[in-house]
Amino acid sequence: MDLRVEIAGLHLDHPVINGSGTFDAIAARRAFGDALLAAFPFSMFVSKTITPEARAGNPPPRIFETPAGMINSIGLPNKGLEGFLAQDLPQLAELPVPLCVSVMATSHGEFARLVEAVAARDEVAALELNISCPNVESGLIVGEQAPETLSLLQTVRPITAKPLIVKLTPNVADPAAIARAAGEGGADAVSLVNTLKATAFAPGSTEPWLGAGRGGLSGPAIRPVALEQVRSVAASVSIPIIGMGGIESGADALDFLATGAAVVAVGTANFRDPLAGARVRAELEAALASAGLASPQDLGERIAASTST
Amino acid sequence: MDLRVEIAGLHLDHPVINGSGTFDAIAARRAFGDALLAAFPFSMFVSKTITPEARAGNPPPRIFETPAGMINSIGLPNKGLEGFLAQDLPQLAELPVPLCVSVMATSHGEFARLVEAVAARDEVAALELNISCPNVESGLIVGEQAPETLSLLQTVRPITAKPLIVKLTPNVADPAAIARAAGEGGADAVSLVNTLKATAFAPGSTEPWLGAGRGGLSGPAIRPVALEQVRSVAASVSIPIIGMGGIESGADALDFLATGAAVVAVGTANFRDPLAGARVRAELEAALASAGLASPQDLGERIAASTST
Amino acid sequence: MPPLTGSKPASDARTLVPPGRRLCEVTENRAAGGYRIFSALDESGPEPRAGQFYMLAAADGWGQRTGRPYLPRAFSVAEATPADGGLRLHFLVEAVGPGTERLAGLRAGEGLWVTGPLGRPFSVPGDLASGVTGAILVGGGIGLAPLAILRRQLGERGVPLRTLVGFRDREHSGGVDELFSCCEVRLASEDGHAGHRGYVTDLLAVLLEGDDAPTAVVYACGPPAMLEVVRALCSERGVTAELAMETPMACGFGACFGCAVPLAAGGYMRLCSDGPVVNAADIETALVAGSGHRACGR
Amino acid sequence: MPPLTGSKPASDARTLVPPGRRLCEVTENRAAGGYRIFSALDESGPEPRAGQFYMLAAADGWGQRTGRPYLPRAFSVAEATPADGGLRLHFLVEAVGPGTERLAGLRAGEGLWVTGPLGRPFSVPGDLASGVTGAILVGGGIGLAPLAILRRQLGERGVPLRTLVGFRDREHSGGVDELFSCCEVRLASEDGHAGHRGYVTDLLAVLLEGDDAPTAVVYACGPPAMLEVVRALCSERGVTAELAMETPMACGFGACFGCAVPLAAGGYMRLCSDGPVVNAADIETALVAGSGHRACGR
Ligand SMILES: Cc1cc2nc3c(=O)[nH]c(=O)nc-3n(C[C@H](O)[C@H](O)[C@H](O)COP(=O)(O)OP(=O)(O)OC[C@H]3O[C@@H](n4cnc5c(N)ncnc54)[C@H](O)[C@@H]3O)c2cc1C
Ligand SMILES: Cc1cc2nc3c(=O)[nH]c(=O)nc-3n(C[C@H](O)[C@H](O)[C@H](O)COP(=O)(O)OP(=O)(O)OC[C@H]3O[C@@H](n4cnc5c(N)ncnc54)[C@H](O)[C@@H]3O)c2cc1C
Ligand SMILES: Cc1cc2nc3c(=O)[nH]c(=O)nc-3n(C[C@H](O)[C@H](O)[C@H](O)COP(=O)(O)O)c2cc1C
Ligand SMILES: Cc1cc2nc3c(=O)[nH]c(=O)nc-3n(C[C@H](O)[C@H](O)[C@H](O)COP(=O)(O)O)c2cc1C
Ligand code: FES
Ligand code: FES
Repeated sequence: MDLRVEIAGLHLDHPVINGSGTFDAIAARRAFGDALLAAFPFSMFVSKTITPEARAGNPPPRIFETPAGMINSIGLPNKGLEGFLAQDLPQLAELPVPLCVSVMATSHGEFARLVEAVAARDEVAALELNISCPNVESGLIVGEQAPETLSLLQTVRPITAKPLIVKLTPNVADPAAIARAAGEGGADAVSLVNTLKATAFAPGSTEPWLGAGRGGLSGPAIRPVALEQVRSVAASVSIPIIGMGGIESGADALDFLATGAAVVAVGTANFRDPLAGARVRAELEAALASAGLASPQDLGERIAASTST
Repeated sequence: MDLRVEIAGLHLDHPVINGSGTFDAIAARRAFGDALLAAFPFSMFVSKTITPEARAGNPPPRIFETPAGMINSIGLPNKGLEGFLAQDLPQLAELPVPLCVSVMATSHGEFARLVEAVAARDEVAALELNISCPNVESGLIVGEQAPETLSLLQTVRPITAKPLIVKLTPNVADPAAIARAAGEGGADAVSLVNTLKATAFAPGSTEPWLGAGRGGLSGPAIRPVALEQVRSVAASVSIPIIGMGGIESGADALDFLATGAAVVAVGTANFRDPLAGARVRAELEAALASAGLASPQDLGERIAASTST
Repeated sequence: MPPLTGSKPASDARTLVPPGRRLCEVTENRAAGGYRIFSALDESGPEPRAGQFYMLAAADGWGQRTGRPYLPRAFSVAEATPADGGLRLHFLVEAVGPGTERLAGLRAGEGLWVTGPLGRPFSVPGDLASGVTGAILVGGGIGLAPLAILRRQLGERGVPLRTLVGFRDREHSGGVDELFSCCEVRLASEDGHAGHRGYVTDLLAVLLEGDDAPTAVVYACGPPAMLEVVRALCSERGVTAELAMETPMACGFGACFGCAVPLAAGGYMRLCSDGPVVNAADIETALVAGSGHRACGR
Repeated sequence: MPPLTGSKPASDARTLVPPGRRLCEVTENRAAGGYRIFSALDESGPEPRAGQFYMLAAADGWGQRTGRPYLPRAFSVAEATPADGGLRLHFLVEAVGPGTERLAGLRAGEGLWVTGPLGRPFSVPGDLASGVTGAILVGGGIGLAPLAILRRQLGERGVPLRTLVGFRDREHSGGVDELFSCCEVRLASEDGHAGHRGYVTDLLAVLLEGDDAPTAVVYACGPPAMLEVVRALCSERGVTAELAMETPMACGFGACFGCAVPLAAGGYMRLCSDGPVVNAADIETALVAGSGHRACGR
């Protein structure tokens, strides 16, 4: 079966990529060696979000298992722009797939600096803007406000012709409104969902468990919410969608494609199996075949046909 | 142990009630007889939401099981105000606990009509306003907009001195802002969370499963999200909170009380066991004792002490 | 909701059920053709009436497929036999998903959460229509479950009855002997390996041509497509029929309104409390969306 | 992240591991004092080094407590023995929650998902500090697991070693004999039922008073409170120590950044890939929030 997809000008071998921050290809290669490259599970690699300056991340504990999911409050540990470009980028460039770098900042100026420096590198095929962050100037969370999202895009869009993907937060009443603003600002695609705001208490105590007090929920528990947000965004924008949230199997991936995503990302499931993405891809191929479809495009056409009648 | 709690002027025997729409006491009594009344699991009974006119509800299928949860798209079937008052209220009045009636309408006038007619009945101890509904005049979802919530409260608050509880929707960026508006409008308490917007596909098909296309997610899967929303609302309002979302055990209930709820509600867990509420209450008693607390109030004081330092 | 038309039993005498689920011990689990029969000892529940069901959940391993099953599963009781210390309840199961898989894998000695018996049972023929003396039982595949206990309960009342049973193929036809021992059964099978080659509803159509058709009521249980043919046949010929239906259920005791079945008069009934046995005249169709997940018998 | 100080082994020669989890068959599960030892046949993984761990999940029944366990669980390998068709891996388990309960209940023939061996192993004494010739192994309760294989691997290299083991009480002290057969072990128990009445760290303190202390390195594994005492003792006396630590882990291969342990130099390491064996001089404290869930040994 022909699983190739094109999204935002990127040509991918199949529709399964990783969620930012859920697969460190450098650490994984250190553990698994070059066998990992031969069996690389994703058709594009999305880096963990980087910020202008290095960050140590949040105090432990950082994770908590919940019914069919987990909460994380990792706190974006990263080497900062300079460290990333110097140390990580050369290693990520050795991966057998295109590279997308996820970036986050708290002001337009810093966002612009990141986009400019990262987009300038040939190793980088695309950028993802993680907008679940406050704008230090307005005090508002960028991804919760359509005007903030639009104005951020207006700042960074002119900087590069490379694909810009906007990663939406699910913690809003109307994700489609944010997606429309991203599209209006010139985003090439949106990806969703990021994690749902969540917290947990230490078992048998009345104290919060996480070192940072709260974090974000991911995994199968949130899949029905993610699927609904993808549906609502797909019904509202024409730019392509990268769908994620609790995808564990090819059947799950098919649901996201059927509801309007062009590409799917595997996140938390990678923690259960470093090659979860490869299994999802294989199962998706089988699921498409048994739904009588010859390619992901076929599915898109079937949906278009059924919604236009 | 003294489990009594006082909330919004209501004196309850213990802090465990039901979530609206998750326990039909009339149908349950038909199945289980008066033994149900003797073992009644809740310290207050919250009715399923009623609307001005009768509603048949959504086409089937209406439910879908998800990882550690379920989606429902019931569609508020109910007999309407007149039918409720004539047929259901006399039967609900026979329950051994105070009665709270949940109401929903799509205009201020209709909301006022419901509140007036329901509050006038002696059998009714309190009202819950389900605001996950559109305002047909503004077209906005009341519970997603602080100004809409405030203006609704300003309409209905003068009508009755009985406790008004506002049931918040979790599908917002900032539930605390809505809770503040409810408090400002004179609400006596807020309850949260209602269900998270969600959808699902029919297994092995590319069609949505639910007759209505989408619905709301409940159950343990959403507990970490509910707990975070309760925390954020508790940090922001002084009116009491009824916390719910995936509560299955006394330990879960304790988490909600520890994060700032005065009362907890059991919803989806009732479907697994008609007496789940009674078990939660018994386990909560044990959990409080093993945390060295003599009553739910003690917990409240411990929290107040730890946050004021 | 509009009142149910048709012939609701005069006295809706339900058996009162202990509120709350109770833990029962699994006593047996054996193969029966393409299905399995498992049994549990119920120490405190009342005797079920034919057509009633229980909500079941394994005490361990519920949730094992990444959090599914989460809700309990509805099961018609296939037989209830007095036993030392209570009643032995027998259930017929076909593994079609995580819940039925787990139940089909129960081992003797394991715990089973049980709520029930729930819902409206089959009516006694005399309560359904006057002048009716006999009964025709029509079962498809795993739909046999409630007919086994119905057959016995009607037999004990001396109601003359004929039993028609349909199966997909040889592999799925086992278990009949056990459940319908000492009872005349006419078979249909889609593969023709036994009895009539075709559907069980073909046999029913022939019976309903007979002169004594007006003196019988039809009791049917099976997949939606089969029930729909039964409904249409009986409606055409003015024969009273009760159908034991299925839909996805969350609670089983009227709490969730999840089990809606469209009524002929408009609106919906809750199948768990207004059914699962419904008068064929009350419903719009037996082909309820979401209920047709098992392609057995027809 | 600042570079790790202390004595990282000169060549960080890791064993390459097959990417992806693999299904292994459980071959045995038996009681060992207060714990259980279960084994599985690994057909394709490399031989683990002492201190390394595997991420484990039962093939069935994972998720059975309303969706937990969901993530795999980290387990130190206690021993790895050549077997027909591969390596037999042995794990020591204490049931403290849904994941360990399920693993403690594995039956021979069941499937076990395995990823590993993962992480940084214990170093060879000579790589850690020059002039060092011997080793002191300090284990508390279930912290014995990695010391068993370490003892064998160091023994094979002819490293002279002394082993100190602590237990809570009689009930928890079993299993030592098996894991440390033909090896001299000094015991401490909090209830005094065997060996020194008190903590195993008391025994270490005495040993570190001895003249030969500077020629030994300390390898320790056990609960955080015990490790912290070991860290402080060794730091005071300038003795090199490696600690096998624990924190909650989601992935075990560096993907999630969930397993942060504070570094003495500021910032955090990922315990799964920079550990789980850490040089005591590198960390700020062994009392890492979230890691102290098991009150064994000390
Ligand atoms: C009154 C009554 C009596 C019954 N009696 C019997 C009996 O005697 N024997 C017997 O074997 N069965 C009986 N059933 C059917 C049985 O309850 C279902 O087969 C069972 O609930 C399926 O659960 P599962 O987990 O195995 O499969 P699921 O996967 O939950 O469901 C199987 C089917 O339901 C749909 N479905 C799939 N996924 C979901 C989901 N996530 N949420 C909701 N629906 C989904 C699909 O159509 C699928 O094919 C009865 C049902 C009712 C209502
Ligand atoms: C490198 C390494 C090696 C290990 N080796 C062994 C070994 O050889 N033998 C062994 O028995 N154990 C070992 N462990 C510990 C083992 O991995 C944990 O005990 C196990 O993960 C606990 O899982 P659980 O489901 O049983 O309990 P959980 O309930 O998941 O956890 C138990 C403890 O973790 C915390 N906790 C409780 N709930 C949660 C939650 N929802 N999410 C996160 N944390 C929670 C609490 O402190 C609780 O007491 C090792 C751990 C590591 C990191
Ligand atoms: C441990 C962890 C770390 C994450 N880090 C990031 C990140 O750095 N940037 C980002 O945009 N999303 C991050 N995410 C969100 C995921 O990319 C993904 O959007 C989310 O987890 C939902 O998908 P899933 O349920 O498949 O995990 C992280 C998620 C997890 C669980
Ligand atoms: C089947 C079902 C029906 C519900 N009906 C209502 C309703 O009529 N009114 C309302 O305010 N909430 C309704 N809810 C929401 C619950 O009261 C509760 O807020 C939510 O389910 C979260 O709690 P839980 O996870 O414990 O179920 C319903 C929930 C379910 C599952
Ligand atoms: S299954 Fe819940 S009302 Fe019928
Ligand atoms: S456990 Fe995931 S990075 Fe260490």
